[in-house]
Amino acid sequence: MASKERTTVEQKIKEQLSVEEAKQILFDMIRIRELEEASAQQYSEGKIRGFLHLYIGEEPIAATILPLLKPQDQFFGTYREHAHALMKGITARSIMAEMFGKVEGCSKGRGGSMHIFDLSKSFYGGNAIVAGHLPLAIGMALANKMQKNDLISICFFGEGAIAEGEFHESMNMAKLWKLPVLFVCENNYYAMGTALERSESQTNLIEKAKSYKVEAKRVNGRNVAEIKEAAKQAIDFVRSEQQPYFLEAQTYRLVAHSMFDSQQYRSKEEVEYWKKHHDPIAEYIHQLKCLGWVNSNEIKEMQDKAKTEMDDAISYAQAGTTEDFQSCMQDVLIGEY
Amino acid sequence: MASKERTTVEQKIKEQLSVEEAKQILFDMIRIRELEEASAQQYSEGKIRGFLHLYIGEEPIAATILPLLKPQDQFFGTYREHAHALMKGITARSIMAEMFGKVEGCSKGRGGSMHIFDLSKSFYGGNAIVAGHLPLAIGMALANKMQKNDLISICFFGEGAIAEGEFHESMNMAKLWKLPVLFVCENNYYAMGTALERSESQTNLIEKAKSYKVEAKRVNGRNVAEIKEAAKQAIDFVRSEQQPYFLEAQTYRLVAHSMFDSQQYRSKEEVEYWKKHHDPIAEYIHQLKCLGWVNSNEIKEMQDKAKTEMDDAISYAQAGTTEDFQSCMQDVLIGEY
Amino acid sequence: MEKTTYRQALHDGLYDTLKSDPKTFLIGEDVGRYGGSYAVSKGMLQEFGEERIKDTPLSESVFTGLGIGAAMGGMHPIVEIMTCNFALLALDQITNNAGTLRHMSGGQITIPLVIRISTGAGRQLAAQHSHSWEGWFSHIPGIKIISPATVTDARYMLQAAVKDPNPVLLFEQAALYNMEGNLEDVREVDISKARVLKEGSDISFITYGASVYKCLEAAEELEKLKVSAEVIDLRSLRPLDMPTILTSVTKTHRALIVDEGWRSGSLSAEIAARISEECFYELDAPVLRVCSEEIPMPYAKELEQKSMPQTSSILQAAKESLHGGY
Amino acid sequence: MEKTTYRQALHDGLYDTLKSDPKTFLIGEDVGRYGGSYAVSKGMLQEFGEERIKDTPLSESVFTGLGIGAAMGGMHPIVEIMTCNFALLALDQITNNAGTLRHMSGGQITIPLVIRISTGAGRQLAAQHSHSWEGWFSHIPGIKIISPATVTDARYMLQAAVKDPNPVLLFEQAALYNMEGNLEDVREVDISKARVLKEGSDISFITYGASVYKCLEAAEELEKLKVSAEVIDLRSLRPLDMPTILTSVTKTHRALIVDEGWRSGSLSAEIAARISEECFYELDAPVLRVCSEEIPMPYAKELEQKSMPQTSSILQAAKESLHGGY
Ligand SMILES: Cc1ncc(C[n+]2csc(CCOP(=O)(O)OP(=O)(O)O)c2C)c(N)n1
Ligand SMILES: Cc1ncc(C[n+]2csc(CCOP(=O)(O)OP(=O)(O)O)c2C)c(N)n1
Ligand SMILES: [Mg+2]
Ligand SMILES: [Mg+2]
Repeated sequence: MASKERTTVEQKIKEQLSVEEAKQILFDMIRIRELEEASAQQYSEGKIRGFLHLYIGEEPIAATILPLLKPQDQFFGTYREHAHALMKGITARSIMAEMFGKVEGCSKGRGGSMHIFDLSKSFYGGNAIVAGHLPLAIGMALANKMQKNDLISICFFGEGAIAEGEFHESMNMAKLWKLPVLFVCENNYYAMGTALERSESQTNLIEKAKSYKVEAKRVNGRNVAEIKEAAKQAIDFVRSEQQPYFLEAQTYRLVAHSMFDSQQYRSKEEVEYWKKHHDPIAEYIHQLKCLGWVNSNEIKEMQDKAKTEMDDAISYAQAGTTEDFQSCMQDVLIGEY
Repeated sequence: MASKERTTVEQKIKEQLSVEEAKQILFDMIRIRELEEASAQQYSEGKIRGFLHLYIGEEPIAATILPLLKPQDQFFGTYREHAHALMKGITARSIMAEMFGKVEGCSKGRGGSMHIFDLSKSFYGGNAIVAGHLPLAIGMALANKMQKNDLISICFFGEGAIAEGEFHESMNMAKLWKLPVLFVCENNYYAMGTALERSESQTNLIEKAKSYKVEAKRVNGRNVAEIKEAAKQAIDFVRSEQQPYFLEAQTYRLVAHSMFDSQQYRSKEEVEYWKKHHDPIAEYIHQLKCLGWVNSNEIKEMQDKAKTEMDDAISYAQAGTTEDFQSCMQDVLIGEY
Repeated sequence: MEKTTYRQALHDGLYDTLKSDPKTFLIGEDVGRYGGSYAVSKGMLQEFGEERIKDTPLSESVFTGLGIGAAMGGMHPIVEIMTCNFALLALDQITNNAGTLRHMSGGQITIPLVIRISTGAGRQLAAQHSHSWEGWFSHIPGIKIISPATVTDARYMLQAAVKDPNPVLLFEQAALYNMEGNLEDVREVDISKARVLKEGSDISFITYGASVYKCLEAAEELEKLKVSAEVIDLRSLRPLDMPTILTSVTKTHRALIVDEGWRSGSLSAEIAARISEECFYELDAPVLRVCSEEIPMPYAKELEQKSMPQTSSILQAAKESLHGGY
Repeated sequence: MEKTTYRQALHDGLYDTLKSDPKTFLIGEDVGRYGGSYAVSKGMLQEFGEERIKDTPLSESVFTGLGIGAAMGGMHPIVEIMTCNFALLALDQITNNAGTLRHMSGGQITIPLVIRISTGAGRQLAAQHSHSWEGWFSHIPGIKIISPATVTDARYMLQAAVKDPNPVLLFEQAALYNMEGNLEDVREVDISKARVLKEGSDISFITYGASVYKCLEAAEELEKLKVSAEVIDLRSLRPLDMPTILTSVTKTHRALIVDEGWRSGSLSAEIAARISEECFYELDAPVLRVCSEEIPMPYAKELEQKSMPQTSSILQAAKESLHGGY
C-alpha cells in the first residue's frame, strides 16, 4: 500500500473509531482467525467432518459490522458463518460443539459447520442453499415492519449468490415493499472456482443493486474504518427509512473454498500475493501500530486470549455428547404426527 | 394524437416501409384481430375451452416483427401466442383445430390455445409457465451458435415475466455466453391484474435489461414503423454480433387477461379510453389513409378475406376429430417404456 | 344446514381467519386487485387493506420464502400459489427451508405458515396447469398437507391450518370451486383425521379431493349390486391417518385407492405399501389403485377425462378386487 | 478385469462420451476450472476447451433449461447439477419442460439431454446436502432416471444415456465416488434393465445405488443362516424393469426393498405397491421396506448413520419377512 494511501486509512480510523473500539475489532478479528484455524486443525484430526468453509481473509467484515447491530436484529448467513456467529454473541464453545456434532452445540449437532442457529442471539443460520436464505431475510424484515418493532434483518451472502433467481426476486420485492433489510454481499471474487467475471455479465455489483433502485455502496472489506462508516450509515438508513440497502464488501478468501478444494482455478502466486500483502489482520495491526493504538504485547495478549478461548471450546466440544437418536427424531413437526 | 406527431409517424412509415409491406402488415393485423375475435366467439359457444388469452390491442408487434425473421429462426412464446403462430406461417386452420382440441391441430389437440407448436415453422410454443421458456430460447441460441447455422432464436414474454428469477438468470447467461437471442418484452402494463408498478421496483425495463449489459431499446408497440426499424436493427445485431438484445414494445391489452378475468383491477374508463383512442388497427389505418396508401375498399376487402380465412378455419376445426386415446398415450418417451 | 359453494366456503374461511387473527395476512399473485385467480379472495383487499392483502410480483420462489421468513418472525402468513404447477418454482423454499429449518436448527425455529395452492384437472387447462402434485409433495418431512373435499372442510380447514404451528400446505381442488354442498353445523374441523364419508363392509375406497365424489358415485352403483363400499376421505395427506385406513381395511378386507396423481410414485403407492405392510394378512385381494395416466395432461376434453380417474374406472377396479380379476 | 474407482469410471465415461460425440458438451457449476465439485470432470477443460466444458453461474434453473433448449436445437448437452438438493431449483424446468414438451407438442420435440446429479448421504453434509431424491423425481413422466451402483455402470451408463433420445437424469452416488471395483470386460451397458447381482431363492432384496452393497453384505450374512437372498440392482428407476422384479419375487415369494429415500412416498412404495398388485398371490409375507428416517439428515455421524438403511436394519427386516414378525 502506498504511504499516502496508508495515511488516509489511518486518518479514517481516527475519524471512525475510538481506541477501545478499534482494539475490540482487532481482538475480534483475531478471535475469528483463531476459531477458523482451530476448526481447520480439528478437521484435519477428523473431529469436524462434512463441509468446512473458512473465513480467513474476510475477518474485518463480520468483526466490524455485526457489533453495530442491535442484539435482536436478525442475522441470516451462509455456510461460511462461524465468524458471524461468534460476532453475534454465540460462544466459541457452542459453535465448536456444533461442529463436533455434539448435542451441546447450538443446533444440537444436527447442523454442523454449515448450520449454526441460535435464536437467543437472533442468529438464523447457517444456510447452505446458495441464495435460499435471502427470501427468509426479507420475510423477517416484513414481520419486523408489520410489528413495528424497530428491528432490521441483515443478510450476508457471497457474490456467487447474485446469479441466482432468488437474488433478483428478493431485491425486487424488498424494494417494492420497502422492507428493512440490509444485504451484505461479501465479494471475494470467487464462487468455489468460478471467478466473478464468469458468473456475472455486469461485474459492478453496485450497478446491479441499483437496477432495483436499492441504495447501494461498496467498501473495501479490509478497511475497518470504511466498513464501519458505511455499515453504520446503512443500518441507520434501513432502520429509519424502512428500506433495503445493499452493501458490497470486497474481500479475498485466503484459503480454499472448503476442505475439499484443491484450488485448480487460481494460481498459487495469486494466493501468495494476497496472503503476503493483504492479510487483513496484518494490515490492520500495522495501521493501529502506526497510530500507536496497540503494541506487540497487547497483540500477543489478544492472541493468547483467543487461543485460550478456542482451546477451551475444543475441550468443551470434545467432552460433549451425541444427541440421542430418539430425540433427533423430534422437531420435524410440532405436536404428534 | 397531435397532428405534428402524426406527421412524424407517417414520415417514419414512408421511411421504413414500402406500400406493399405496409399493406401486408395491415392485412396481418386484421387477420390477427379476426382470429382473436373468432376465437372469443368460439369460446363463448363452448368449442374452445380452458384458458384463452387474446392479443387484441397488441397486433402490430407480432405482425411487424415476425416477418422480419428467417423462416428457420426459432420462436418461443407465451400462452398469448395465436398471433405469433399465424405470423410464423402456421395456418389459421391448424391453430383453430388445436384450440378445438382436434388431432388436426398443430399439437394434435393436446395443447389447446396455450400450447401451439409447429416445428416445421420453427415455432416452439405456446409456453404457459411464465418465464419458463426463456432458458429454452437461450439454449436454442447456444445450439445455433455452436452449429454456426446463422440462425437466431426469438423469445417473447410479457412484462410480468421480468420479476421471475428465470428472467434474471437468462439475461445474465445470454450476455455472459454471448448468445444470439432476441428477447421481446410485450409490456402491456398488466400481468393479469398486477400493474407494472406493483410488480417492478424499477419500471424502466430498458434500465433493467442494461443492468446485464444487454443491448436494449424501447418502442411504441402501436407504431409499426418504429417497431420495424428497431426490430430489424435488433435482429441484425443479434445475428451478426452473436449477442443478445432486449426489445421492449409498449402496448395495451384492450381485452381481459383471459376469458376468466372480470377486470376488477382497472377501470372501465381506462379500457374505454384505450379502445377509443388507441386501437392500433384503427390508428394504423388512419395513418395509411392519410398517406393515401389504402382506401376503405381495400380495407373492407382485407377484412372480408380475413373473415373468410377464419370461417374456413372454424369449419376445418369443426370437422376435425379427437385424437385416439391410445395415440395420446404415446410421445411421453421415445421408444418402448 | 346451509347451502354454499366450495369457493364461497373457502372465501368465508379466509375472511374469518383474517378477521380473527391479526397476525395473518395474504400474499400471492393477484390475490388483491384481481380478487384471486379463482376469486377466493374477492373483496378481501377492500375489506382488509393493502397491509394485509398483498399482491406480489411473479416470484413464486421468493414470495413463498418471504412467507416462511415472516412466519419465523412471528406472523401467520397465508401464501397463495396459484396452482401446484407453478409451485415447483417454490419447492426449494418449501422443502429446504419450510420443511427443514426447525429440525436442522435443533428445534429452535417455528414456522406457522399456510400455503394455499389450487390443484387438479378437469378444466381443459392442459399440461402446464392441470396436475395434482399434492401427493408428490407429501414426500417432504416437516410439512403438513391437507385438502378439503367438502364445503365444510373448505370452510374450516384454513382456520385449523393457521392455528397449527407447522407449515401447512392446503390444496384447493380446482374442479370443486363451483360445487354446491351443505355446510355442516360445526365451528371447526380437526385436520389430523381422515373421515369415513360412507360406511361399508365389502371394500374400502380410499381417496381425497375431487375424486371423493366419483368414489361415492361408484359406491352408490355398487349398492345396486349389493356390494357395500366404504368411502374414506383422507383430508390429510401428510401425515396420513393410518388408524382410520387400517380399521376400514381390517373390516372390508379389500382396498382401492383413488388418486388423481400420476400413478407411479403417487400417494396411492404409499398407502398401498402401508396397507400391505400393516394388515397383509387381512387382505382378501391385492390393494388396487386408480390413478391418472402417466402423461402430461392433454387439453382435448375427451382425452383429459380419459386420463383421470372416473366413476367407471373406479367401478371396474372395484369389481376386479371383488371378483379377483387376476 | 481392470480395477478402477467409481469416480474414475465416471470420469472415463465422460471423457469417452465427449470424445466420441461432437454434439456433446458439459455445462454446470464448476465443471471446468474447479474440475467438478466431485472431481469427475477434472482435466476436461484442458482436454476439450471452453467451448465444450462450460462453467456456469449459480443458476440451476436456467442452465438446466438452457440444456433442454440446446437439446431441442440438436445438441447433446450434459448438464451437471452439483447435488440433488439444489435440483429443486431446476425441477420446474425438468418437469414442466424436459418431461412435458415432447408430449404437449404432439410428439414434435425431441430432447436428447442428460442431467448428471450427485445424490445420497453418508458424508456428514447435513440437511441441505444429503438427500436422495432420485426416487422422488421418478414420479415425473417423460424422463428416464438411472443410477449406477457398480464401476462398470459408472463407466458406461453415461454413454448409453447420451445415445438415448430422451431426457435422462443420471444420479451419481456420492457415497461411492471413492469405491474401488472391478471393471467388467464390456464396452456398453443397457440402461433399461435391472440386474440380479446375486441369485437367491428365499427372499428378494430390491435396491439400487449405494444400498446395493449393504444388501450384498446382508445377503452374505444370511448365507451363514442358510438363507439365500437374491439381490437386484434396479439401475433404472424410471421406467422400472418390472419383469426382473416380478420374476424374482415369483421365485422367492418374499420381497424387501431398500431405498435411501425418505420412506413415505419413496420409490420403495411404488415398487411395493406394484409387487402386491402384480403378484399378490405369490407373496408369502408382506413386502417390506427399509428406507431413511423421515427427518432432514442430521450432521452428527452417528445420527446420520442411524437415519439411513444399514446392513443391520436390512438383516432385521429380512428376518421379519422370513419369520413373519407380524
Ligand atoms: C443452490 C446451490 N448451488 C450450488 C451450491 C454449491 N456451492 C456451495 S458454496 C458455492 C459457491 C458460492 O460462492 P459465493 O456465493 O461467492 O460465496 P463464497 O463461498 O465465496 O463465500 C457453491 C457453488 C449450493 N450450496 N447451493
Ligand atoms: C410461473 C407462473 N406463475 C403464474 C402464472 C399465472 N399467470 C399466467 S399469465 C400471468 C400474467 C403474466 O403477465 P405478463 O407476463 O405481463 O404477460 P401478459 O399476460 O400480460 O401478456 C400469470 C400470473 C403462470 N402461468 N406461471
Ligand atoms: Mg464468493
Ligand atoms: Mg403483461
